[in-house]
Amino acid sequence: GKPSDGDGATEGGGAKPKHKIAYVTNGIDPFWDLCAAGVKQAENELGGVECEIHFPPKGLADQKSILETLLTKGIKGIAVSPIDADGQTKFLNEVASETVLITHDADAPKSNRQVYVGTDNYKAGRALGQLVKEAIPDGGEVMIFVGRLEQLNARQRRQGVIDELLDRPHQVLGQVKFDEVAKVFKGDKYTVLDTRTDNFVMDTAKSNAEDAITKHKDLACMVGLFAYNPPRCLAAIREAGKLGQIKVCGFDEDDDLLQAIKDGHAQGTISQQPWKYGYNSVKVLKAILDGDTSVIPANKFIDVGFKVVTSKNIEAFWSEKRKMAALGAKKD
Amino acid sequence: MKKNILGILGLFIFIFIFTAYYSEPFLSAYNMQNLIKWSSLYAIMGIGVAFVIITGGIDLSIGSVIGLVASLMALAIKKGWDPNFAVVMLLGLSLGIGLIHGLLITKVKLQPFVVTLCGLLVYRGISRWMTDNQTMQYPGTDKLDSLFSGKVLMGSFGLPAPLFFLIVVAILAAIFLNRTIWGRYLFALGNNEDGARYSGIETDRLKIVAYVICSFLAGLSGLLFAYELDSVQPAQTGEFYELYAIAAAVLGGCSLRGGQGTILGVIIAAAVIRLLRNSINLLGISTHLEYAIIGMVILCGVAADEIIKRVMARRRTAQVTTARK
Amino acid sequence: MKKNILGILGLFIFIFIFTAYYSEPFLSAYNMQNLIKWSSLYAIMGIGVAFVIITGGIDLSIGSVIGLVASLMALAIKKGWDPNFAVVMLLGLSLGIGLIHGLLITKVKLQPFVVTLCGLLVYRGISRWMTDNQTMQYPGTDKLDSLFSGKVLMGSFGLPAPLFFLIVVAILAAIFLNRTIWGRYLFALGNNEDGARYSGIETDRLKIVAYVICSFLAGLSGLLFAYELDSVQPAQTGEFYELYAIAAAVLGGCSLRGGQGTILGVIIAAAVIRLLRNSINLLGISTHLEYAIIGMVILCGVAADEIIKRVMARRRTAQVTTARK
Amino acid sequence: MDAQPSLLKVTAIGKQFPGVQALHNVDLTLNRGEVLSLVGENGAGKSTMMKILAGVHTPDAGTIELDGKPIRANSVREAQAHGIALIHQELNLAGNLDIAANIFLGNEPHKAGFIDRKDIHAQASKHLKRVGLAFPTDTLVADLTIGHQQLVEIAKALSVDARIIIMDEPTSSLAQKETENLFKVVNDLRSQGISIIYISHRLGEVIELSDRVSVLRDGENAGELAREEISHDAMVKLMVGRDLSQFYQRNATEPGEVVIEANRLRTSAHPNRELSFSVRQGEIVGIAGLVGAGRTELLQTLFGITPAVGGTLKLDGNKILPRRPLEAIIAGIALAPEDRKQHGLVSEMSVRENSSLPRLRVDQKAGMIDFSAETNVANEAVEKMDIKTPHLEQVIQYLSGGNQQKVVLGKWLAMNPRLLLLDEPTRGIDVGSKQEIYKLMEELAASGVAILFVSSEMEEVLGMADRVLVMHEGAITGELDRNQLSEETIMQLATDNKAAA
Ligand SMILES: Nc1ncnc2c1ncn2[C@@H]1O[C@H](COP(=O)(O)OP(=O)(O)OP(=O)(O)O)[C@@H](O)[C@H]1O
Ligand SMILES: Nc1ncnc2c1ncn2[C@@H]1O[C@H](COP(=O)(O)OP(=O)(O)OP(=O)(O)O)[C@@H](O)[C@H]1O
Ligand SMILES: [Mg+2]
Ligand SMILES: [Mg+2]
Repeated sequence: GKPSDGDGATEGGGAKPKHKIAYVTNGIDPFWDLCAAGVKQAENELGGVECEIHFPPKGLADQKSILETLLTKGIKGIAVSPIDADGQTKFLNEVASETVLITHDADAPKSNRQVYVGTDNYKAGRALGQLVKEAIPDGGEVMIFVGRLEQLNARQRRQGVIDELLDRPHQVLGQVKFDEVAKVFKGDKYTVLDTRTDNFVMDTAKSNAEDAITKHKDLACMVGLFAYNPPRCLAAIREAGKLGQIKVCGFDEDDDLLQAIKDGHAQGTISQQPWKYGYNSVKVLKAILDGDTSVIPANKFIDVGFKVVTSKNIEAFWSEKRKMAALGAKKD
Repeated sequence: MKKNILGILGLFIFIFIFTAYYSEPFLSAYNMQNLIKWSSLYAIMGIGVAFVIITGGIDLSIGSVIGLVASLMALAIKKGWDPNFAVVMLLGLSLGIGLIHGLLITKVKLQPFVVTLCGLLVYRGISRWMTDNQTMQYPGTDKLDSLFSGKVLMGSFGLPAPLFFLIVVAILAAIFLNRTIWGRYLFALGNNEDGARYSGIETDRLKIVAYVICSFLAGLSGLLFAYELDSVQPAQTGEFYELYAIAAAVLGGCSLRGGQGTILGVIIAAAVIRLLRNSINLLGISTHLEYAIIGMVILCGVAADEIIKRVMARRRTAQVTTARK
Repeated sequence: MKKNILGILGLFIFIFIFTAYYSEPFLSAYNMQNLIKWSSLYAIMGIGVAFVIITGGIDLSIGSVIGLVASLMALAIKKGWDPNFAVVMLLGLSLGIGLIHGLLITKVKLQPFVVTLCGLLVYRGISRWMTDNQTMQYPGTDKLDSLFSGKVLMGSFGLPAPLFFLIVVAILAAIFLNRTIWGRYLFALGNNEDGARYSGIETDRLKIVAYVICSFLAGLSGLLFAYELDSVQPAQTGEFYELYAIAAAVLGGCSLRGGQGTILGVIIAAAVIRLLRNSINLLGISTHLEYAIIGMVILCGVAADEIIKRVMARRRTAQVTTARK
Repeated sequence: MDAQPSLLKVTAIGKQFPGVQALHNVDLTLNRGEVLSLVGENGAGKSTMMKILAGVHTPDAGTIELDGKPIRANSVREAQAHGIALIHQELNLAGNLDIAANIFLGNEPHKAGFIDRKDIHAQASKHLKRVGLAFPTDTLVADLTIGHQQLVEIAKALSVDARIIIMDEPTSSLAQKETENLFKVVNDLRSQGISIIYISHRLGEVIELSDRVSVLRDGENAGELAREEISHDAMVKLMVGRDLSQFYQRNATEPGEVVIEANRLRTSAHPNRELSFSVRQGEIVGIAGLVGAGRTELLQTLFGITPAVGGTLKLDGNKILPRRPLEAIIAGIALAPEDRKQHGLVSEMSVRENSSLPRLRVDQKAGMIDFSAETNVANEAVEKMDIKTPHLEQVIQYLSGGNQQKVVLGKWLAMNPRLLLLDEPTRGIDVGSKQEIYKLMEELAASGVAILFVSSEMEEVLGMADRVLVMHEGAITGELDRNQLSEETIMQLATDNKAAA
């Protein structure tokens, strides 16, 4: 049934029963553990909610059956990162009819989700492009590394980087036109050579970076779009003896990358501050369940923003991340 | 050839009752519908691979065939093909894949493991390449959607479409295996290929048939999964499914040495695997442990089965001894 | 036992020359170092599984063992264990895993495919659960880092550490297989287990040894990969590696029917697989096609090998007939 | 009798397998330098007893004494250490290894585990010479024919310095010449004081070799015969518990039309040899020859297992050249193969399923199995062939060899073949069953079936064939009518000694 506003309040005496909600990711990834930290933070700080966290191991089918089970359990609110928003719309509507549904990380704009907690990955990509420009102000060859390009956020980021480097006009999120993969984009100063995927296989991620260094003698900057990509690029550069010669710009907040930023081996990274996803998702869900719909903005998009991390703000950022990581690793 | 399915049935009943006892919503109509749906999907794959396993072979490419079919279906719709035509073509393609496997195994005499391992890599690669690794959907094909993933209401209980596919597949498969001469031939050749050949069985042809059936059912599963999930990730859809399918077949009583297996056993085993996942989620066990639990249950199931078989054999010996006295 | 490795060597040389011709930087020291490094890592896994395959078995759990060892190593460092002690313990754990596999296969008489498939699931689950699925690194263990992933300079050319591990492993393995009685027993039992047993060979014990060697080398690979990648994703590290290891073993001339295989062949085959990936990247072929190309090359390699073998056998028969006259 | 204790004394051995009590209270003694033959029907427990001595099986009850001291042979190695070597009934070589490696398998001369290769090859060639096998020691065993593999097995047993050598049907795949060679070896060993336990269903060999005969029946002792008591009839009586006529003699009838006619047929094993022959209705034609003469290959070619590479074949005047067994079967040809376990049966299927296998296709209803027809076929086979099985659902591997062979024959008789090919039809089969099979061949011939059979057993060829084709290295070197048949002529032709023939 539909969640009623006064669900717990009607029970007199004792502690108010907690809202049972769930936070569902799109897979298993360290990124999600930081999000989970935010979830726990919110649970502790806000009180009145109890959140279970699910990492679907292998794709869409697992995510779907997890959501089904949550409905079976009668969970009151769900925050999900849809793997394929378009394809899942129908099912998400089914979920939304049974419970309070919000999306995080990736949106399903056509569905009846109440709100989307996320970042503008295209904008983040452009910010990343900015970092590249700072890293190699005189221009040069740039290569992009990513796990899988089938993910919308990966493509948006990539497009942001390319558009920024080629000084193209800004595109609007949701209507971004994507460039072909197997193509070289030559701008005035910057050339975007290629995008290599590794399918989340770590050794492939590293050997892709190595082979790029081998192939392109004049490679000036390597851009890693998923958390594990920049450290692999750095390792390859280090082994090639080209530290500092080839710049690295990254996404997310892998410790190796942060160290490299601190040491001056990498230019910087774009952090989505994943814990904010977790924190905000729980906060919004709790508010809605408590009957407070004012948290939902008109455009149904809560932008948690992103942070550009460079050597300037690395210390502060890293200590925050450490704090959150410790929270995420804590077993209940 | 008669194989007791009591063990696996007992396991199913045990986990079922256990979960029902500890999780109140487990028995809700909604959950049962889902359980039936996923079990049916897994069972169809499992039945396919059971055919191959009965011949003493193996098929590791199932997951990639599922991914390929799901990807190409989306691609066909995107290119504006007639969806029904696409379905027919893709089922045809699955048959073709099975045929190629069968020919490589029987005529070039490559090992099934190798052929289908390469298939696993190749079909996945082709899916990614042809779709440019784009996630895709199945827009504007509502009829197919309700065919492959609709529900048939029985009162308030909605029977999921995959169940009906499973029923048809299972009945046909069981009849084929147990009532037709070809089924008998399959068991015979799985048991002793030379012996079967010397009895006038066209072993090569039958093996090819087994691989064709397996790939066909994988292709059918591909369509069912596609419409169940309404979306396909070319690099991911179907990944690992071959292992679940093989696990279901083995847990369901098929011997990888060939010559043994029942359809009912495979169906129950597929249901056990899905039931376990359902149970893990409902009981709130860490999802990180999911794999470990499934692995342990399969292992214990198979080990228990083996030990029971041995005890039974010993008991038979004891009977003989008594009879002699 | 003598197995021609000419086919796979030819394939290697062909791809090597082809890539060198079309990609100028291919022959650069940096690229060669990388190629050697990755090939060594894959070859060590491949050698491990070759032992098991020679006995007629299979090990699907390699990738998960790699993931487990890499995860636990990081965990141990995090918990402040002495890193060297941790290394010893983890290699011991790998031995233990192999022992369990071997015992389940020989004593409980479960099928290798089933045991190690369950292992694949269980160890992966344990990795995720014990580490709470955190990505982890290996801080403060520089000595181990240079041991497992350092370079030894030969002039300007840095020989990667895994190469030395490979050399040691390969020499020991080759001696074991070809010069010692136990190696001969492995081949014999892989071909005809009963026959070997009737000759007084303790087949069970030897099989266990094979699984122990395999898991041990997987564990060693786990450490090498861990330090090569400087980080571990418990859910992902090592995933799919068993398939590459098996592919290398099979392409290198091990028959899954048992009784056949050479260490050199496996090493070359592992190098072929890595060379292919290197080549795909350097020639700028879409990474989407990677799987498809690797799969096709393995398939063609194995098919060509089979056909050559058949032609040779026919020729040998002719010779035997002639010799008798 | 003897003051000295006998070399080996086995008392009250019992052994059961799932579903079978293989041995019950069996006693056995063996003296030094003695050849003890062990005879008994199929499934009497001979091999089981020997496997116990060789440490392959552990007995459930009983004691084994060697030199008067009780021993326990819990493993093959221990048995070998006691000086006991066993030549197994089934071939147990590793085909992927060469001859030398096989001879020394489990017994390699080694230093700290490292194999001494030179020594192995040098010694192996010595042992090969002894058994009369002239192959290089680095020949792969998989490349040898069954008969040659059998010789390697024998060489292997000789390679260990055994005091007791057990030979479990060593001649089942050997022809006359190899057999004679083996007898020389046996006599040699005996004169060196080595004791031998010899198992064979060829009673002629037993009479020729044995110092003493011990008989097993249904897993129990059935009696013993001293040297002077040994005779065909005496052994048979103890084995089967009743008298059997001396030896089956064929009553030839006038043959009818030509059923099969081969004209310059060439098989793939010997593509340079042309084979021409014919078999007529009601005729029983034997094929004799040494091991590897190409007899099996010929039958397999006729049956479509390995298609002919040239020449023509006519069945009832119609040209056929079967490329697959099914084609041969449809044409009316049936083959009871040499290797029963590997080719003749589906060992984990029941008597019913085995005996109906080829027939299913004929009785099918649109692909559906006609279960009642199937049961009829099986019942008929069991009745007609007098197959001893508790019920139709008995798994065939639990039947004795003779009964298994009867199922093989039964499944083909259900097909009413025009031409019946029998490859070593009585290989490893006891006298009782042999007689029945001979009788059956006779009946079939009388009903108009043409029979072509391969046999390495001279008595069988002489006793059963109306006409004999003798083969040598893939060619037919002679054709003998019944009145020309004699052991010498066959041997001359089989060794291609034209001058003498
Ligand atoms: N490993 C086994 N498992 C089960 N039953 C067995 C096994 N080995 C032998 N038997 C059974 O034990 C009985 C004795 O068999 P055994 O092989 O000793 O007979 P045998 O006298 O050697 O016969 P043959 O003349 O056919 O070789 C038979 O009924 C046989 O089916
Ligand atoms: N399995 C095999 N592998 C290789 N060559 C074989 C095989 N079987 C038969 N041959 C070849 O075919 C020739 C004829 O062998 P075949 O078995 O037909 O002889 P045979 O006279 O029936 O001997 P046997 O009495 O051993 O059955 C042999 O010389 C051998 O070269
Ligand atoms: Mg015997
Ligand atoms: Mg023969």
